[in-house]
Amino acid sequence: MTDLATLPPSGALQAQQKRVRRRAPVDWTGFAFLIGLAVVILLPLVVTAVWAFAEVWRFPAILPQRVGLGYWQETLSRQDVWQALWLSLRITTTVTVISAVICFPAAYAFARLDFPGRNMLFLAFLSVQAFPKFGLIIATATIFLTLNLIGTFWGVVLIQLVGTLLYMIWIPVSAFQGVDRRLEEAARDVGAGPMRVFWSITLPQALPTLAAAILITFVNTFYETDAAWLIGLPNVRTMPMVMIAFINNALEVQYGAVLFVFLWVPSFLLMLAARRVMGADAFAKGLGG
Amino acid sequence: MAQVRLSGIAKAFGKVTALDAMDLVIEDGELVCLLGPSGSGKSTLLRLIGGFETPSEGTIAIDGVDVTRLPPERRPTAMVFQSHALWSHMTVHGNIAFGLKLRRLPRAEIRERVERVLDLVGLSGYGARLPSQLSGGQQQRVALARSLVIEPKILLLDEPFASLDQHLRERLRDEVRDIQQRLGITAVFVTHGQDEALAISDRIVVLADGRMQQVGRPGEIYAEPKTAFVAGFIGAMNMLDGTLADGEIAAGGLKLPAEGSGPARLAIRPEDIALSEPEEGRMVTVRRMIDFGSHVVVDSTLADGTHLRVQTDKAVRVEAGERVGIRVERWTVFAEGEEPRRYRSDTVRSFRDVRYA
Amino acid sequence: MAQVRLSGIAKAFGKVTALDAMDLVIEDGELVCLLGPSGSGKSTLLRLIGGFETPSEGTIAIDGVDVTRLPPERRPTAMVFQSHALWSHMTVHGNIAFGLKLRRLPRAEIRERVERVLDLVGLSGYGARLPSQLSGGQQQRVALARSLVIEPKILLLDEPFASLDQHLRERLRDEVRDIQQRLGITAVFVTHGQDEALAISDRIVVLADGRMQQVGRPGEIYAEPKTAFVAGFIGAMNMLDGTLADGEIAAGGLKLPAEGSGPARLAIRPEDIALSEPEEGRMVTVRRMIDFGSHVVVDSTLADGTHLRVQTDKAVRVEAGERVGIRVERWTVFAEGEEPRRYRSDTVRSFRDVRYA
Amino acid sequence: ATKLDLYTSSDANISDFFSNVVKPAFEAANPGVELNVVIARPAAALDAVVQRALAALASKSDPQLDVIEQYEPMLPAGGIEAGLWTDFQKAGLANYGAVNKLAIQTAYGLPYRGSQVLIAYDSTKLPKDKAPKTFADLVAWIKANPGQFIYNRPDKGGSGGNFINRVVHEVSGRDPQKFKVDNFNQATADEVLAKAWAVLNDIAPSLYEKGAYTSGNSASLQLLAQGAVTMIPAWSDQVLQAIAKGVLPETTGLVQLTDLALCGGFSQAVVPTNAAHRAEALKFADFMLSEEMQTAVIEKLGGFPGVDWSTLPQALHDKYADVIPSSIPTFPSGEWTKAVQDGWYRNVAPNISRT
Amino acid sequence: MIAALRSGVAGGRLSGLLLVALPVALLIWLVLWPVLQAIVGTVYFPGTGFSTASYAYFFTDAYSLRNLWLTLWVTALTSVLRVAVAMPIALYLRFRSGPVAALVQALALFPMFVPSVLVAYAFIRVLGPNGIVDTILVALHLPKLASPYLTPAGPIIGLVWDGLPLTLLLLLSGLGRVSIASVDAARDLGAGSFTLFTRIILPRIQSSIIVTLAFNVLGLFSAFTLPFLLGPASPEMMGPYMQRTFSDNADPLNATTQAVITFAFCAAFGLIYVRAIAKGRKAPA
Ligand SMILES: Nc1ncnc2c1ncn2[C@@H]1O[C@H](COP(=O)(O)OP(=O)(O)OP(=O)(O)O)[C@@H](O)[C@H]1O
Ligand SMILES: Nc1ncnc2c1ncn2[C@@H]1O[C@H](COP(=O)(O)OP(=O)(O)OP(=O)(O)O)[C@@H](O)[C@H]1O
Ligand SMILES: [Mg+2]
Ligand SMILES: [Mg+2]
Repeated sequence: MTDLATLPPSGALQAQQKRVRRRAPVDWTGFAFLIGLAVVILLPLVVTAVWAFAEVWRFPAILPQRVGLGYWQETLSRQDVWQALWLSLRITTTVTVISAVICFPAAYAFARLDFPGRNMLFLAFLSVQAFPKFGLIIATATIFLTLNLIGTFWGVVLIQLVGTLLYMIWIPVSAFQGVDRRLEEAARDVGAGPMRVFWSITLPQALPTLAAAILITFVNTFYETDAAWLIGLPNVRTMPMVMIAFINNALEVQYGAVLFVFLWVPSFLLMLAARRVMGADAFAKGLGG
Repeated sequence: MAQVRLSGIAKAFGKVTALDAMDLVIEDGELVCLLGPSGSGKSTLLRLIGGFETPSEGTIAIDGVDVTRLPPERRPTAMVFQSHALWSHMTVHGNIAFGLKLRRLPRAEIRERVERVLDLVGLSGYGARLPSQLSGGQQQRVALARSLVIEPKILLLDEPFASLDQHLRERLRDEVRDIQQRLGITAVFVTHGQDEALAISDRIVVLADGRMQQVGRPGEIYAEPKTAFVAGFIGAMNMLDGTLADGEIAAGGLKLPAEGSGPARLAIRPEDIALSEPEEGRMVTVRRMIDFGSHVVVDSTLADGTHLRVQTDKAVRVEAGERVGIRVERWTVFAEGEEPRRYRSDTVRSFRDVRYA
Repeated sequence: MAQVRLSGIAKAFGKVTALDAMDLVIEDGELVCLLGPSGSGKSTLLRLIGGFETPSEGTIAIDGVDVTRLPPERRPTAMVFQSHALWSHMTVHGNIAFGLKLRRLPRAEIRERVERVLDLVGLSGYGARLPSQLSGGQQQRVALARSLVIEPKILLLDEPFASLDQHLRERLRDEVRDIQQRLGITAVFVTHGQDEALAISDRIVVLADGRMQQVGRPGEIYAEPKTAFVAGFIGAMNMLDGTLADGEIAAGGLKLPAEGSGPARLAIRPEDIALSEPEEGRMVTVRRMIDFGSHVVVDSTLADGTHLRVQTDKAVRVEAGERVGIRVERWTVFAEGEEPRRYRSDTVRSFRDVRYA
Repeated sequence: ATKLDLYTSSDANISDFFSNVVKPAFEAANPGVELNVVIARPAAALDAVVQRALAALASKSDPQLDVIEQYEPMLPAGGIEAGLWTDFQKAGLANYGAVNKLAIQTAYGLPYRGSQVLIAYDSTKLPKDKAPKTFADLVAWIKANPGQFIYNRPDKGGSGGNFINRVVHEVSGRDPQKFKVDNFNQATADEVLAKAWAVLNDIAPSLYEKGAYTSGNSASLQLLAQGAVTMIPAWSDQVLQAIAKGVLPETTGLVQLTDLALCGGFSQAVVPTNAAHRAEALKFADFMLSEEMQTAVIEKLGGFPGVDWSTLPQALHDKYADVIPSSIPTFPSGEWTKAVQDGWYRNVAPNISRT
Repeated sequence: MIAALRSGVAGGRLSGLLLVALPVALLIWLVLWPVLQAIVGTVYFPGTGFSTASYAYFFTDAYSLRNLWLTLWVTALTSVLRVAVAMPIALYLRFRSGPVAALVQALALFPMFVPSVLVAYAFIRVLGPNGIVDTILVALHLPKLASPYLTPAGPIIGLVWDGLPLTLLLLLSGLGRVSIASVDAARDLGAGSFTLFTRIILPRIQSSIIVTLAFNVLGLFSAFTLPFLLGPASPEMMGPYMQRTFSDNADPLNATTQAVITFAFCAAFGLIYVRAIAKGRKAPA
C-alpha cells in the first residue's frame, strides 16, 4: 500500500501570512434610499408635528414664531375627541373581528373547495372597490332606513363590513393557497376532522398573511369616512369624522396637526405589531402578485 | 398488524392515468418498497392507501374491511411525507401530541406516550423546540414520531429521506426498519433510491408508467429481473442491443452463448464481469478507473466502442488506455415477448461461495 | 485552463464563521470535489470563488491574478446552481445564448456555439423549448450548457444533481466528467454524496465546520483517512470506541493488534472483514442480511452488542441469529493527538490481486 | 329627554357658535329638549344625510334628522315636490313675521342669519388707501398684480361663489333685483352668463398660479395667512374671527366695494317634514328668530340678523351702524345658482393657461 | 361544517357554498343589488321606458369627456409613477437585508397608516405655497418652488405618496418569485445591473407589474379626497366630478351614469388583474 500522500504545500506557505480582516462593505444604496425616504415620507410628518406645537407660524420663518401646548389642551380636553376615538376603536375592532370570522372560512372555501360559481363569485368581490361609493348611497340608505340601522353602531359596522370584503377575501385566499396541502393531509392522517384541520393547522399556518389582511382592514376601516357619514350620523361620530371636521373647514390648522400627531401613536404601534407578526412578503403574497 | 389488499385499483387524473390495474397484497408486518422512475405512480399509490385520493376503479381493503371510501382520518394509516410536513407553529411536542389530543387521551398519558416515542426516534429532550430549530434529519424523525405515536397499523412513507445527505439517509433508513420491526407494523415505503429499497424492504414493487413491473424480494429482483426495464432500473447494469443467432448473442462485439434468434437485449451486471489475463478471454480497452474505496469500477469500451462497466476488487489497478481481458460470468438475454433467459459460465467457485451459497 | 489559489480565506456571516483559514490550490484542469456535512461551508467556498461573496479575510487568485474584489461578472468562472436557475421566460437557446449576447458576438457565431454546446450535452434540437418543457435532468444539462458555452476557465458546480434520481444522477455526473476532461477546464464540484465525489474527482476536499479536514485523491481519502471524522464520513465504516493496552486494542469484545496506550477509536471498513469458518476466528451474531445484489451486507453484533457491518460477496447467504466467524483484514486506530495507525493482517492474496495490485 | 338632531356643514365658527352659544340657551329655554349639534363635513356628507331623509320619506321611517342649520332647500332634486321640507309660511312660527322679506327666497328655507362677502387683503403689501373700492378698481388691481388674488370654487363655501355672483351683477347692470328664484330663463342666462365668463376668463391669467381656485373658504384664508396671495374674497364673519384668533395677522385689511357690495347670503335652515321631532324642530326654528338669538348672531358670530333690523333694539342698531350695510345684495338659489356654478366649471375653470 | 376537503366529493360543493354564503349574501345585498339598481336606473325610466340618453350625453359632452380623459391620464401617470418609485426600493429590499433595509422598509410602509385627508393636509404644509420647502428655499436665498398645489401635479404627488406602500408590497411579492440564484446566474455570465433588470428580472415580474397597475387603477379611478383638496378646479377627476354632479347640480341621473362608466373602466382593469394573476399562477416560479 502507498504511504499517505503529503498535502499540497500551500497550507504551510500561507501560514505565516498576516490575517487581514476586511470590513463588510457599506450599504450605500441603502443609505441613499433611507435619506430619500426620510425626506419624502418623514418631512411632511415632521412639519405637521411642528405645526401641532406652533401657535403662530407665518412665512417666511423657519421655526414657529410662537409655540405652545394651547391647541393640544384645547383638542385633547374636548370630550368628543375622546369619545370618537373610543368609538372608532370599538367599531373598527368589531368590524375586523366579524369580517375575519365570516371571511376567513369563505376565503378558505374559495382557496380549497370546488363549488358552482366559485370563480364568478370570487370576481364579484372586486365590485366592492370598483363601483364608486356614492352611487350606492341612496340604495343603502333606503335599505338601512327600513331596518332602523341609521345612526346606530351596528349600522355603521354593517356598512363598513361590506367595505372590508375585498381585502378580507382576496388576501386570505392566496394565504390559504400558500399553505402546503401536505400539512393539512398530515393532520387528517392523524385523525383530525376537516374543521379541526382548519382551526389547528391551516389558520395558524396562514397567520402572517392573514395578519396582513387584518391590519389592512383595521387601518382602512379606522380611517373610513364615506360609509360612516352616511349611516353613522347623527349619533355615531368616528375619529376621522371629527378629524375631517377639524381639518376641512377650520381656520386653525393646528387642530388637525394635533390630531394627526395624536394618531401617530396608534400608527406606530400598529406598524411595530405588523413587523413582528409578518414580513413584507407575507403582505405581498396576500395580494396575489 | 394489518394486511392491505388492493384489487383492480386504477386512478386517473383527468386524462392522465396515474395508476392502472393494480392488484397487490401487502402482508401483515411486511415492509414493502415502491420503486420506479419519477411519475410512475408511486406517490399516487401511497396516497390511495392513505385515503388522500379516491381510486377511479377498484377497492382497497385493510384487514379485510373495505376502506375505499373512508377519509384519511378514519383509516388506521399514518403517513410520513417527503417534505416532513411538520406544523411550524407547534413545538415538537405539540406536533407529536396533536393526534393524541384528538383522541382525547388524558394529559398524563399523552405526555408519557410522546416521551416514549421521542425516545424511540432518539430525540428525548427536544420536545420544547420548534421544528425550525431542528436539522433536516431531526425534523424527519419528528415526522416519523408523529406518525408512530398514534400507533398506526400501517405506516406509509413517501420518499421521507430524499432531501437528506447520504449518511443521514442511511442512518434513518436503518432506524425506520428497526422501529418497524420492533413494533411489528406494516409499512409501505416509496423511494427512488434503489439502494434504499434493496437495503430495507422485505419485498419491492417496481412500478413504471402506472403499472407493476415486478414484485419480489430485493435479491430476487436484482438477480432475476423479469423485464429489461427492471433489469436496467435496479442496480447498475450493462444493457447491450444485440442479435440472437446460431446459439449465440452478438452485441457490441461481444459474443456469448444464448438460445433463440432475432433481436434481443443483453444484460450484464458490472460485477458479473471479471478481469482476466488478456489472452484468456475477450478484450476491452480501459477508459477510466473509478476507485470507490470498497470496490473499483472500470469504465471500458468494447471493440465497437460500446461502453462496458466492470466492477472488481478494490485492490485492482488499471490504467486508462490499457487493454485487459474480461470474462463474463453471468448474463441475461431479454428477447421481445419471451421470458428472460439467464446464463452463467462455469467458472470455478471459491471456497467461500461453496460454503455459504 | 486555470489555477485557483485560496490563501488564508475566511468568511463570517455576522457571528457565524462559515469558513476559516482555508489554504487551497486547485490546479489547472483538475476536478476537485468539496465534500462535507450540511453547513460545513461548501457552498460558501464555491460562492467565494465565483465572486458572489467577498471573503472576510484572505485572498483569492486565479492564474496568479488577485480577483478577491472582482464581481462575478468579471471573473473567468461559471457556476451551475443546485436549482439550475434557468430563466423560465427564455427558451433553451435564449438561456444558453444569453452570456454570448452579452459578449456581443456576431449572431452566426452565437448560433453555432449554442448548437455545439447543445450537442455536447446531448440536447441538439431542444433549443426552441422552454425550460418548463424539459425534464429535471434535461434542465440541469441546459444549466450546464449555459455555463460551458462562455468557455469559462473555471466551472463551479453546487450540488447540481442533488434533486435528481439515482440513475439520472449517475449518468449526468459521468457526462460532466467527460465534458470537463474534453475541454480541459478546471472544475470545483460541491456534493454531499460521497459516491459522487469518489466517482468523478481528481482530488477531494473534505470540509467540516468551515475547516478543511483532508485533501487527497479519492482512493487515498477512502483508504487513508487522516482523522476519525474523515474515516467516518467517507464510505461505510465501523467505528468502535476502544482502549489501547499491551500491544492490543480492545473494542466491543474485539481484540486486534495495535500499538500505544489509552483510549482510541478503532475503524474497520465493512469490506475489510471477511466471514470465515466459525472456528477459525472471532465470532459475531448475524442480525440481518441485506442483499444489495452486487454484494451483501451483514449487519451483525459483537459479543457486547456493538453493531458490526460486514460486506461480503453477493453469493453469501446467512440467516439472522446465525453465529459466524470473522477475520479482520485491515484496521485503523485513531488515538487522540496522534497520527492514525493502519494495520493489516497477513492473509493470502488471490491471483487477481497479485496481478493487478 | 328629547334629542333634537341639528346638522351643520358650515365652517368651524358656525358649529362652535351652535355648540357654545345656541345650545345652552335653547336647552335652558326648553327643558327636556337636548340639542345635538352634528357636524357633517364635508358638505357631501350632508348631501348623503339629506338623500337618506328623502329615502326615509318614501319609506316612512325616521330620517334621524330634525334640523339642518344651513341647506339649499332646492336640493335634493325632487325634494320639494316630494314634500321633504317643511313650508315655514304654513308652519305657524311666532317670529316668522319678523324675517327680512328680502332674505326669503323660498318658503322651505328659514333665513336666520346673514353674512356678506368682503375683500380681505394683506395691508403690509397693499396700503389701506390703495385698496380697490369699485369693481373696476378690483379688476385693475388683479391684473396689475398677477398671482396675488384667488377665489374659491363657487360651490365650495360661497365666498368665491359670491364673487362670481358679483361679476354677474356687474355685467347685467348692477341690479340684483333682476335675478329671482322664480325668474330663471335659459336664454337670459346664456346671454348674461356669457358676459360674466368673459370677465372671469379675462382675469383668470392674473390669478394665483395663473388661474387656480381653492377648494373652500378656509383654504383661501390660509393662502392669505401664508402670504401666498395678497387679496381674497372672504365671508365677513369668518375673516373677523380669523383675525381675532390670530390665524390672520392684525394687519389684515378689509374692504367692501362701494359701487355695489359683494353679495351676501342668508343661511337657510330647513326642517324635514318627516323629522321625528318636528314640533321641537319648529320650536327651535322659532327660537333662532328670537331677539336673543338674533342678537347673538350679530354679537357673537359677527353675522347679520335674519330678521328685519327694525325688529331689533335700537341700541344694537346704533352700535353696529358702521358695519351694517345699507342693503345686502343677494343672488337667488336654485336654477340661477346651478347655472352659475356648473357654467363656471365648464367655462371658466378649464381655461387655465399653463405655460 | 366542511364536509370534505377534497374537490369533487359531493359534500364539497354544498359546504363550499355554505362557507361563502355570508360574505356573498352581504355582497349581493349591499353592493351588487344596489349596483344593479343604479345601472338599471340609468337606462330604464318607469313610464318612459328605455333610454341611453344620459350615456349619449356623457360621451358627447366635451366637458365630461375631458374629465374622463383627465382621470384616465392621472390614473395612468400615477400608477406608472408609483411603480417607478417603488421599483428601486423593492429591488433593493429583495436583494439586500440588514438593519438599513429594515428601516427603509418601515419608512416606505408608513404612508399606509396615514389617512388621505392627513396626506393632503401635510402636503399643503410642505409643498403648498409658502410651505416649508419654500421657507427653506427662501432662507437659503433661492427662488421659491412653483408649488404643485392646485395644479394637476398636486394630486399626482399626493396619490403617489399615499399609494407607495401597497405598490411596494405588490412588487415585492412579484420579486419574491425571482430566485436569487437566477440573478446570480446572470451576473455570473457577465450581466451588469441594467441588463440584469431588463433581461432577467423584468420579464419574470411582468405579471406582477400588471397586477400592481390594475390594483392601483382600481383605487385611483374614483379617488376623491386628494384630487379634490389638492387638484385644480378643472378639469376634475371623476371622483369630485361625480360628487359635484350629484350634490351641487342635483343631477342624480348623470351622476349615476358617471359612476357606471367609472365602474365599467374599473371592471375592465379588474379583469386584466384577474388574468394577470391567473397567468402568474400558472408560470412556475
Ligand atoms: N393531482 C394530480 N393531478 C393530475 N395529475 C397528477 C396528480 N397527481 C399525480 N399526477 C400524475 O400522475 C402520475 C403519477 O404521479 P405520482 O406523483 O404518483 O408519481 P411518483 O411516482 O410519485 O413520481 P415522483 O418520483 O416524481 O414523486 C404523474 O404523471 C403525475 O403527473
Ligand atoms: N447568507 C448567509 N447568511 C448567514 N449565514 C450563512 C449564509 N450563508 C451561509 N451561512 C452559514 O454558513 C455556514 C455554511 O453554509 P454553507 O451554505 O456554505 O454550507 P454547505 O456546506 O453548503 O451546506 P449544505 O450542504 O447544507 O448546502 C452555515 O452555518 C450557514 O448557516
Ligand atoms: Mg412522488
Ligand atoms: Mg450548500
